[in-house]
Amino acid sequence: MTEFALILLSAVLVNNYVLTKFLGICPFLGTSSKVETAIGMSFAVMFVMTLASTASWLVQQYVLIPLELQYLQTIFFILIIASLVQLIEMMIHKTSPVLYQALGIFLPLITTNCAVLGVAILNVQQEQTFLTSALYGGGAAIGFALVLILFAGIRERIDVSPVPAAFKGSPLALITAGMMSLAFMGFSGLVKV
Amino acid sequence: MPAMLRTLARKMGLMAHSFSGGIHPDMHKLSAASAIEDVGISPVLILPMKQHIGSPCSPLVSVGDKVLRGQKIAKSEGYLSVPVHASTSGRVVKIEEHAIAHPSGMGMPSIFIEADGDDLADESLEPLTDWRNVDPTVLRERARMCGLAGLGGAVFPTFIKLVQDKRFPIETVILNGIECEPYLTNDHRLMVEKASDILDGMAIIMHMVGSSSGIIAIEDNKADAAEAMQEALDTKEGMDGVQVKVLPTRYPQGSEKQLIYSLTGREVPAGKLPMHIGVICQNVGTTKALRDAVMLGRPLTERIVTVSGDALPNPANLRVRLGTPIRSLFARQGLEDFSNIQVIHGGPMMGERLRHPDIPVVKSTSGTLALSQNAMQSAHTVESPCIRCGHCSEVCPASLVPNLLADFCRSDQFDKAEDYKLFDCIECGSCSYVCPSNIPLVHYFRYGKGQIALGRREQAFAEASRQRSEGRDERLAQEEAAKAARRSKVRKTHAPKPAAEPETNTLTSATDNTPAATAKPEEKS
Amino acid sequence: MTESMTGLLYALGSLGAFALCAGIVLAIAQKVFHIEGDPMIDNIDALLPQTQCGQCGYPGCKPYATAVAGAQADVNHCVPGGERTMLQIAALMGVEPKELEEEASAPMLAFVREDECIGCTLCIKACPVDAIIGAPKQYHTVIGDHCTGCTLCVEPCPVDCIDMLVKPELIEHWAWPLPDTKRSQLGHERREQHAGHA
Amino acid sequence: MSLIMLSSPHAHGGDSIRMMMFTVMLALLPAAAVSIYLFGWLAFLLIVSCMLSALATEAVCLKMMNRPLSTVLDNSAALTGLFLALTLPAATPWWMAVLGSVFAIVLGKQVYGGLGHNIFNPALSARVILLISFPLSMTTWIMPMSAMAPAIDLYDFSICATIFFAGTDALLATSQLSLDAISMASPLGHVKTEATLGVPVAEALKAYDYSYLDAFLGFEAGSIGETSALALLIGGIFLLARHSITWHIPFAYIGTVLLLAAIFNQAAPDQFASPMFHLFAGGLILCAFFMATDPVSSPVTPMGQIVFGIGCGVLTWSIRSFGGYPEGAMFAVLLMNCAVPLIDHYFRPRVFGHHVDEQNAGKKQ
Repeated sequence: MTEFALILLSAVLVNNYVLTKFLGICPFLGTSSKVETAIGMSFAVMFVMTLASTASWLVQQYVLIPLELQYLQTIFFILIIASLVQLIEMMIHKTSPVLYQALGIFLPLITTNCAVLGVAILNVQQEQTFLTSALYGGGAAIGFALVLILFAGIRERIDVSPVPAAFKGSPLALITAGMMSLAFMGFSGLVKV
Repeated sequence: MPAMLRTLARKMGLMAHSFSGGIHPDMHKLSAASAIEDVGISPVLILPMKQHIGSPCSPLVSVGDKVLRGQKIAKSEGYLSVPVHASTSGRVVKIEEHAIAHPSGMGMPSIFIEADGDDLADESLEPLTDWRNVDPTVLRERARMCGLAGLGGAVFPTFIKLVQDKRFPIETVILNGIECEPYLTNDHRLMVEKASDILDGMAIIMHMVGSSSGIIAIEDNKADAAEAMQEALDTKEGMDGVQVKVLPTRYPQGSEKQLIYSLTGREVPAGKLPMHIGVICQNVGTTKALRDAVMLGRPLTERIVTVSGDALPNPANLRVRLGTPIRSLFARQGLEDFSNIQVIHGGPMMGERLRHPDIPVVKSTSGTLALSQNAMQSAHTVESPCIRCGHCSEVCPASLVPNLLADFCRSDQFDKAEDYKLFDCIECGSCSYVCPSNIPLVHYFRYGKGQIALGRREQAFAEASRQRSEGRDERLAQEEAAKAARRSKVRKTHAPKPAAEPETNTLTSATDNTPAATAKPEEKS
Repeated sequence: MTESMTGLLYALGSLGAFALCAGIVLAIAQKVFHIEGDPMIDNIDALLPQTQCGQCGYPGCKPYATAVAGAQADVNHCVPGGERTMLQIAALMGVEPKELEEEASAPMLAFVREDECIGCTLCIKACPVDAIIGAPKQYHTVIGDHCTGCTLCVEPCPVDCIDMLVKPELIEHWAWPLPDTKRSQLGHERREQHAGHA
Repeated sequence: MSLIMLSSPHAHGGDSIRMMMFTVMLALLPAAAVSIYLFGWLAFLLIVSCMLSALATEAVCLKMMNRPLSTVLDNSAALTGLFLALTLPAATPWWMAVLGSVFAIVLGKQVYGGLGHNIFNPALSARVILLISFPLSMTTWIMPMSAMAPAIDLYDFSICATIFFAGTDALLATSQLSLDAISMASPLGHVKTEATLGVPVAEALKAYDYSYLDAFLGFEAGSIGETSALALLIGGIFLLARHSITWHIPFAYIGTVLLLAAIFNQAAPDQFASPMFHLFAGGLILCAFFMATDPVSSPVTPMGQIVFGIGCGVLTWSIRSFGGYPEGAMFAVLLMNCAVPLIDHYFRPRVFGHHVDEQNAGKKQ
């Protein structure tokens, strides 16, 4: 039980994919201009990440290893992720056209989101069990969602500030992300997994 | 958490109810000791066509007409409205637009009456001295006919509140003698000098709404008023259910919903009226005016006005006929030169700054102030950035978060402003008062409210236009189909027909076929 | 040779089979999450002022909304809507706001000079919102509360008896402007007044 | 007649930003005085250089952005400088102090649009940047003058000037001293190091010769302004009395740390330090009363402030007890700073007149 909690904590805070591994920066910057959009994106990523990490584990264990096709790992994983993204895209388009519009290009781009593929591949590399890989994927997704939503809150505030012209938009977003990353360094060593 | 503690303390009886927030501004009650003086009748009285909240009136008299004091000279249009009466006898000299106390500086159609000096009264309304045996609905009509509106400053038509509704039985009548605005002392003096009349008015209100208990609320900086009211209460018959309650001084205690909470511990739900929780609240001045309307048959033609301010030599409380130019009141109290003077209509916290003193006293004129340039300047210095100190949320009597609201208004994020309950702001000004950055928060809120109202009007208009346009498209399509059908019939029978018919159709249907055209005329207003 | 061939076959076969499964799942999902029409059109149409003036180059508000939703038109063509409408549409569509091409004029009202009107009904037919009433050979009148100020009635009038007037501002509709952080303060006002006197 | 709109109210209470900032500086006086008593000229030089460089940076930034220079004197930049100085170790060389001040003003504040718009506490962000960039310098604690036998005389200006301008190494090179002789571990650092070796907390503290009284008075190693709990508490109470801050953040923050420490200390005294140790150690009191209450980077609403304080408390205690860094207070405040916009949004007070139906129904009976 403690082990599971630690895995989760590690994935969410200590080894946060965005702020300590610097993966998935593109959607992190792209979909964080509004909290609502960020929450929508978070759910999309959570869905894809969790399912992708479990599905890829299954594929790895029951298809690739028996057939000795590990070298096809990346292609298979991308296939899984791409299908999942297609699925969530249809779901969002149906349920919330406004969110669909707001996420725009970043929704299909989850496919090539290195964080998602990263989780799937790291899971396999770390030789996780089915349960821990699901947990790890979920934790990473929660961590992504956490910082994305926090960051969106911050950016909404920055948007109404008289930021010097040279720093408007991405420059200040990057500086802020850097500061957040510094703050997250405080978690280093918190969980030794 | 603090709210929880407070509720707990209250339940244990450790603490009286008290609205949250509030401030303790310098009260400057300069005229608290000066007795009410009558200023007489100004040679020309200017009566704007709207002196209340609601729809404006339309004139009943024309230029040259002779009028009597108390004669109805403008009739109310619509339910939420009360008529305007001549405040002395004389002749109507002109009816045209005149400046009023409005921040836009826009004028209002007004009736100008040249006083003849005789001050003859219109005595068509008979006094109802035996009002206890008069049906409340008759008294209510009397309140409307006499043009009564809340004299505390909000000028909400009084008769609307004075109603018996079986769904909402009134338990408590609250007499608002709080007068929490700095400088103003008109209610204070009225309570000291006319306590008995005010109690009569209160008895009438209690009779009208069918309630037997009442509270007279006075702040503790007006001990003499509380004493006078208590004394009058002790000698009055049939007022057993009424008590005087002295509350600790705090702005904005006089605000209706805050006062009700302080006295009863109950909140008037947002968007509801006090009567929905069994309470009604009337200002002491209004109550006295109601008594005069009922017992003397006298419409509202005068009120008490506090003339004060740090730049005024002789602050005073004056009994003034409605329509008297404010400039003449200042002149009477020794102020002629208005350079370097800022004139305020009302109190310093919620009053409007006037561009010039050539504005008539109206029903809402509880006071008028001449503030020195320095006093004004300290309140309106250059705005600094918000440092989010949170003092504004601490003092907000509505528990809003003013600094965030102001951010949203400033950046035109009106959806968010509404989500943060912008419309629950009572514009009391406490937030601006305490702001260390001198941010004109109330100004931002007014901007936001105005823009939202504008947006809603535009949206309603666009919706109506869309319906009209769709109705038209549909009609044209039908006509087109009908025409085509006829044409094919014509082709079949080879008998040409005159095609004039559809033309006339268009014209009559222009108004008939469009449900939106007639269904929603008020949406635009 | 054969071993690598079987390996290749396995690889291709499994990949193909997997892709087929994914394809079937997605095809089913496509059916389940099928959407009729484009809900964005109505969302955009709701933001437009419904003047039906055609200044955007489309025959009315709905056609323009359709064009914007289909990404065939820019968000900045609605003249009467002004900047506010443009920003709202841009936010809804998730695109960058664009400069307006034309400044919106003050809200206008059409007014028929009745003594010159010959009762030809041409303006009535032109009005997109049925805001003009009248019958042939009778004076026509504009219902002020319905007129959107689109000016479409001016052109067809053969005797040129329709004026566009600025909509009068009502005191009830007056709204506070933003406090101007640079000018709203009293000190500046005095300084400016003094400058004005000098 | 003028067209300028002035909305009510036409009265003002007279508070100003400058006064509020000045009050906070006044409240920091006791702590600054203790720091000078403990670290002599080193503390003095550090405070002066940080404040001056902060002011200079602020002026340059405003000039570059064409904003009115008058706001340099609103005391906010000076306060940031003072804050930063108080969180630095005594042996910080001048260039690090200046660099820190520049970071604080430029990256912490001005890039966000200046006063009132920063997301993170400027002084703390600069402190963390310095900690990450110069981990050794930022964790080398010079022995204070209150130590039994201070190896160097910090009241001697020339020694301090050498350390400050030429660095500790320059002093060590000229004198016969080693770094170990003039520096000591902070209590938190000592406990953390020992804990990794498996030494129980009580024994570690005994070896350190730890006393609660010394910790309370501030006679221990640490950043120059954070050692004396007493001086900081005097300042904090002054701020509370002057209504510059409210009780919500400091009480929630310290309360949470104490509570967590008490529970875990009861459960496993060998592994977890006592609540009193946590209270007096490191920057907890400085952060709770001065850093976390920085109005710009903390929530506005009382409820939000309590949540913020609790968050800071949990993070501080967790990082101290489990994390890689001995002190978590700075990280905790910065981390919670990230969450402020969301806290502000989700912990708003109940607006008067909303959701009152049950309450009214209850009272009617």
